[in-house]
Amino acid sequence: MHDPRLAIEIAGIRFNNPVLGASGTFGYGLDMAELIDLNRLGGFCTKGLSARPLAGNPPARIVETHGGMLNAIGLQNIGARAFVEEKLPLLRQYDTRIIANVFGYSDDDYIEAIEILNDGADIAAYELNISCPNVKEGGIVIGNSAAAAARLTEKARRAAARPLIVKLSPNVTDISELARAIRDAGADALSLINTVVGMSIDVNTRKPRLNYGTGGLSGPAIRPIAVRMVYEVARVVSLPVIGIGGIASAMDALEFIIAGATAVQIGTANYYDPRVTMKVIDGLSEYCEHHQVDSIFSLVSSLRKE
Amino acid sequence: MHDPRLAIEIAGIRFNNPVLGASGTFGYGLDMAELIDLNRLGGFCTKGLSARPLAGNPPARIVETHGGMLNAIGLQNIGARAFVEEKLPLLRQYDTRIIANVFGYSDDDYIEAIEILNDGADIAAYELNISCPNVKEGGIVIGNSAAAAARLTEKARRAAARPLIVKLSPNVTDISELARAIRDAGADALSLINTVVGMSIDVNTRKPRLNYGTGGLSGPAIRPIAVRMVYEVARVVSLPVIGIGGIASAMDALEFIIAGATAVQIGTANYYDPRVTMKVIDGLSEYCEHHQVDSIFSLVSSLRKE
Amino acid sequence: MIDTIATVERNLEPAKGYRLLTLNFNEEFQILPGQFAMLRAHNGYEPLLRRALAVYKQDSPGQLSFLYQVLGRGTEMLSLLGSGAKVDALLPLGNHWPVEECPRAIVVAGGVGSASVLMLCEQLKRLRVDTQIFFGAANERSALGCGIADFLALDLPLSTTTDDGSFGEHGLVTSPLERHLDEDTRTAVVYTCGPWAMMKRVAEISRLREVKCFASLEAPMGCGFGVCVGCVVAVNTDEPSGYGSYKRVCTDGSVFPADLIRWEVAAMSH
Amino acid sequence: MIDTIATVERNLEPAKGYRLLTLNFNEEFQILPGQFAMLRAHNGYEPLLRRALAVYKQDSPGQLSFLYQVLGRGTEMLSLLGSGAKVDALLPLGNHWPVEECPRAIVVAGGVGSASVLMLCEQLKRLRVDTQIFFGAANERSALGCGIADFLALDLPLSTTTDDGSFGEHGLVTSPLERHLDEDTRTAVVYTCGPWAMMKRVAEISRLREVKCFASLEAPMGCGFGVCVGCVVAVNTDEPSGYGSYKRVCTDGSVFPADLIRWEVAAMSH
Ligand SMILES: Cc1cc2nc3c(=O)[nH]c(=O)nc-3n(C[C@H](O)[C@H](O)[C@H](O)COP(=O)(O)OP(=O)(O)OC[C@H]3O[C@@H](n4cnc5c(N)ncnc54)[C@H](O)[C@@H]3O)c2cc1C
Ligand SMILES: Cc1cc2nc3c(=O)[nH]c(=O)nc-3n(C[C@H](O)[C@H](O)[C@H](O)COP(=O)(O)OP(=O)(O)OC[C@H]3O[C@@H](n4cnc5c(N)ncnc54)[C@H](O)[C@@H]3O)c2cc1C
Ligand SMILES: Cc1cc2nc3c(=O)[nH]c(=O)nc-3n(C[C@H](O)[C@H](O)[C@H](O)COP(=O)(O)O)c2cc1C
Ligand SMILES: Cc1cc2nc3c(=O)[nH]c(=O)nc-3n(C[C@H](O)[C@H](O)[C@H](O)COP(=O)(O)O)c2cc1C
Ligand code: FES
Ligand code: FES
Repeated sequence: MHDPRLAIEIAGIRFNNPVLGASGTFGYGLDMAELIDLNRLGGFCTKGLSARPLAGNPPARIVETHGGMLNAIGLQNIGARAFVEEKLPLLRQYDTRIIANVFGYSDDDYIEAIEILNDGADIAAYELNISCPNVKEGGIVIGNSAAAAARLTEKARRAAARPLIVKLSPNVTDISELARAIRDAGADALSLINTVVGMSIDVNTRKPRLNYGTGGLSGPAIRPIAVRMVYEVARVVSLPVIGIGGIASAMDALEFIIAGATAVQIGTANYYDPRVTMKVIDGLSEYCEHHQVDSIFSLVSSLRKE
Repeated sequence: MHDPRLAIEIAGIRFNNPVLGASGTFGYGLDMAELIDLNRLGGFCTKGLSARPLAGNPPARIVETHGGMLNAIGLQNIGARAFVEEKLPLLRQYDTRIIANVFGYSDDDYIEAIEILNDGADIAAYELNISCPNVKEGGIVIGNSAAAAARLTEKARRAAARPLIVKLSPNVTDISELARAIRDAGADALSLINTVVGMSIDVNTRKPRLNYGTGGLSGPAIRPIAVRMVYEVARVVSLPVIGIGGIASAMDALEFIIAGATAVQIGTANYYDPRVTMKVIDGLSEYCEHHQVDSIFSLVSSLRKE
Repeated sequence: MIDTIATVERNLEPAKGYRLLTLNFNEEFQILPGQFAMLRAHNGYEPLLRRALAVYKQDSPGQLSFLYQVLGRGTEMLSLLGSGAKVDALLPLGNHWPVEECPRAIVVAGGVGSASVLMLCEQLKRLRVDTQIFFGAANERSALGCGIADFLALDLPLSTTTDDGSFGEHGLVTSPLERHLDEDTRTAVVYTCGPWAMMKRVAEISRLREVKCFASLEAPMGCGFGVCVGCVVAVNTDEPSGYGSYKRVCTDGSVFPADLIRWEVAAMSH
Repeated sequence: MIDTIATVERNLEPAKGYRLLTLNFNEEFQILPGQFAMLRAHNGYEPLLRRALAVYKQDSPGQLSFLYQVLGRGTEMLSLLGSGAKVDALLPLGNHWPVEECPRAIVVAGGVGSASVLMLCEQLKRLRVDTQIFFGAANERSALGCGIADFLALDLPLSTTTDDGSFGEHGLVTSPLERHLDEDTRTAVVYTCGPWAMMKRVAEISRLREVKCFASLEAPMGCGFGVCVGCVVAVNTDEPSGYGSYKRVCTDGSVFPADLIRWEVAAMSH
């Protein structure tokens, strides 16, 4: 059932293929089970989980733009405890890697969430969301400062019973500087990019289209930015990198892999093409076939330059 | 012929309307004269002019992406001297504001270009391009560092015989910090944003689609990023702001104006809709009519929040 | 819920600015009144997101019709589809109108909200529930576009208003509703779908008279199947372990008891 | 050069993967052989940029036809246009094939490069210039798609090759060209349009035999009218006060003397 050429490993975790669902676009995984075969999926990241449930922002929370969308969900989630108790038991039946995306307003919040999640069985790794632009406290500041990000990474690394993936913000001058600091602080892998901060205004009401004001831009519009950042980071940091941003096809995924990503996450495309992850897996197999690639791993960081 | 409601002023320069052609997308103005009535245009920025002519980068220089395009032209230009001697005399017949966009690899290069341009008559202002991502030397570094940008601004302000607009890079963590430093250094106005650094890879050849490797992302894809940055800058800096990024209609332009821009520049849309500037001017008049706006200036920074 | 590719049978324009899109499916469906689909031109590039449209009619197990108003980029894109064109369709989505314990039904449709209640009216008729319909539109063209002919053909008590008086009674649809509820005080359930302001007013009118009311809400949708949490509406409950004090229109609704909704908050989104 | 909105008369598929698009204009044009237009679906969202297509035929002063291969997003979008659809068109663009001092003409068309030379052949015939055509395509289908029927109808000396031998001579179009130049050494001018590698080879064949050669180049275009400087090709001249050592295909070309082109550098773009 799995194409062996697509198997990859990140921080000691084996994935049947490099195609993961991105946090915030895959619910808690279960919601997708009716639409795709979760057993075929490399893995997925849960919606950002915090120590306590969060209600999120008032609507409007999303607005479409050209080639993408802005969101300001505000991390509405059921909380780490409810995830462990209510969702994990149901997820166990699927053969896929579950990555718990973790969020907090302060370092302590993050650690608390991680400690709760440590109790849950069958979580493969944590993904530290230090880069969510849609909450007023902590998040954005931590993600944009190398020092703050390193400090949190260090604490989280100590608290985490599982490999730690740190998710980078694209809203920075030098993403490789951030990546280096987070690597030095002990992260096991990096994922990037989170959404790019944007804004859209209804010119008739003269109000922001999102109740929160600004939001995070995702979708194909940001893909070139994401590919560039993955390339920059993979060049200077030897940690495994997971590429994210506007992926909607196998060709898109391959751009990231060639640029330096060992795996990819698909976000917004799940909304408008719910079976996109399956299509990308099939497309990667076809590419391997066509280009006589024995292992997708051999394509990672294979950009030719001359 | 001009709608008086659309007249605005920036740094003492009166524009018949707030619609300008963006640098690098309007040639030296003359190339557009066959397609639009330059006399109706608020103004335009020339292609980046350097002290000496530049050959630019080898092709491929442009590639289209979803909602936008990447370019790595490498500032091919005829040089400030040729502009003054060959283009300005021909431009004089048009009643529009000419802004000379200035570029250099070092502070000295910039100053030299400005000094040459000081000789030219009928240039309304300079726009300092400290943010071009497509040249290996200077540019990008200056634009991403508040200290370097302030230092160059100060020197350029001293050298410039005309108002100085500084064009900001979006590839930074905190654009308002940059804006403040540049204001303090004496800039008369700010324009933003320049292109966002991106990359696109041909997965069959495994080479970057642009010969240069990375390029600058422009077009509707980046509009939400640009609107957000204009809003952030206009909130903290009282200098006039010129909004740029993915504008393709009057509604798009109004987002920038409401967010805080006194004028706008239209770039990429000129390529696929060469008469877009004229359409935007007409659309702004219609909006004023419909919303009973006496002066477009009253809409600047008019975002409603509650 | 399945994700499939449908084929356009026809895409008629009953009145300018309104369309009736009929799709053929390879699958057979059992659609409950009030359910909707997420639609998008197959292989289209822009806009990205599918658009939510209520199932207006089920012509046969494999043929469904959608009535929609052409507003922005998404519905414009749908309006360009000709016979034979392919459409990405995710359906059936959402809960449905609860008719289980309905002694007497009052259906209030405003504008293209009518699209969500035609099947409800058909069902009520089938169930022989005493039903009164109030149908409001901006003007005659809009009434035609919103399917007034189909509602008339139901042969149920129907009262029509238009904002400009060009068809039926002059005024808002809430006026005859109020009169009706004041005159006929038998226990009833109000079902409403239409513009936010209208539904808010219908909810209030019902609340003041202690009449149970259900509303089918709209919200800009990212996914339509519960994963983006983008389509929420503020509700009166506070469930820390559930979806907080916001509920998803797509999967927790689109039909909600009107008294669950915090009509003042949610209004922000419109 | 004008920017206008044209109407699709028809959009035929002469062979799978190839289209012949005929547009009606409100304006009348005088198109010179080799000139092109930038086209895009009117009011389309994606892709953004117009696509460059050579004018294949001028059916009448207000009707032009374009022959194109469906490759990617842009040409795919054009292929979807039906009769009556609107197209944003900017034209005429570029210089043209120089035929002024041509004692004897050799036209070498490769693939859909044929689209750029049909009008040239018509012109040469009108001017009664001794003309030999070499027409190369991948296979029979491609030859049909690239308009072999129209070239045959010209009734000029024509030699056809296909890569797979399914039509005409088996092999590359440069083989009969080389043979011909070796056999007939009268002064001639070579005009070529086709894939980069082919034109490079044609240029070399001509250079070795001191035969003047002109090539119509392609490059991904941003604007088509000279302002983006995106479509450049590396040239042998160094003009510090002009457009450097790169020339714009759209306005300095698309037809260039082959010996001006740095074939090795520009190849990077393909
Ligand atoms: C469950 C559900 C069922 C629906 N059924 C129907 C139906 O049967 N017929 C019909 O005509 N419409 C229906 N709608 C509304 C329809 O989805 C919107 O009109 C459509 O998404 C607008 O898309 P657009 O691209 O044309 O407009 P946009 O360009 O996206 O927006 C145009 C205007 O419509 C507003 N808008 C956008 N999306 C929505 C939305 N989902 N709800 C409310 N306002 C929105 C925008 O704020 C803007 O003012 C339904 C919505 C939902 C949630
Ligand atoms: C002056 C000129 C005249 C032309 N005339 C014709 C014509 O008459 N008939 C015809 O079929 N084609 C012609 N072309 C080529 C045509 O413009 C491209 O095939 C078209 O732009 C491809 O667009 P797309 O969106 O379908 O493909 P894309 O998705 O943009 O690209 C598909 C493939 O084509 C390559 N490509 C894209 N644009 C160009 C380009 N402009 N030139 C070369 N390769 C490109 C890409 O690198 C990619 O490999 C002409 C090009 C120029 C510059
Ligand atoms: C509606 C929405 C909600 C998101 N929520 C989260 C989240 O909770 N945690 C997180 O790390 N990223 C979140 N993201 C970011 C995505 O995981 C992803 O990094 C981003 O959307 C870019 O990928 P895409 O372009 O494929 O969507 C969210 C994105 C969207 C669109
Ligand atoms: C091909 C191209 C060339 C450009 N050249 C310049 C330049 O020389 N100087 C400059 O300041 N900006 C240059 N820009 C940036 C534009 O002026 C503008 O800031 C940017 O494209 C965003 O606006 P848009 O989305 O409307 O294109 C260039 C942009 C493009 C697409
Ligand atoms: S539309 Fe995504 S959760 Fe409702
Ligand atoms: S395509 Fe823009 S300069 Fe040639």
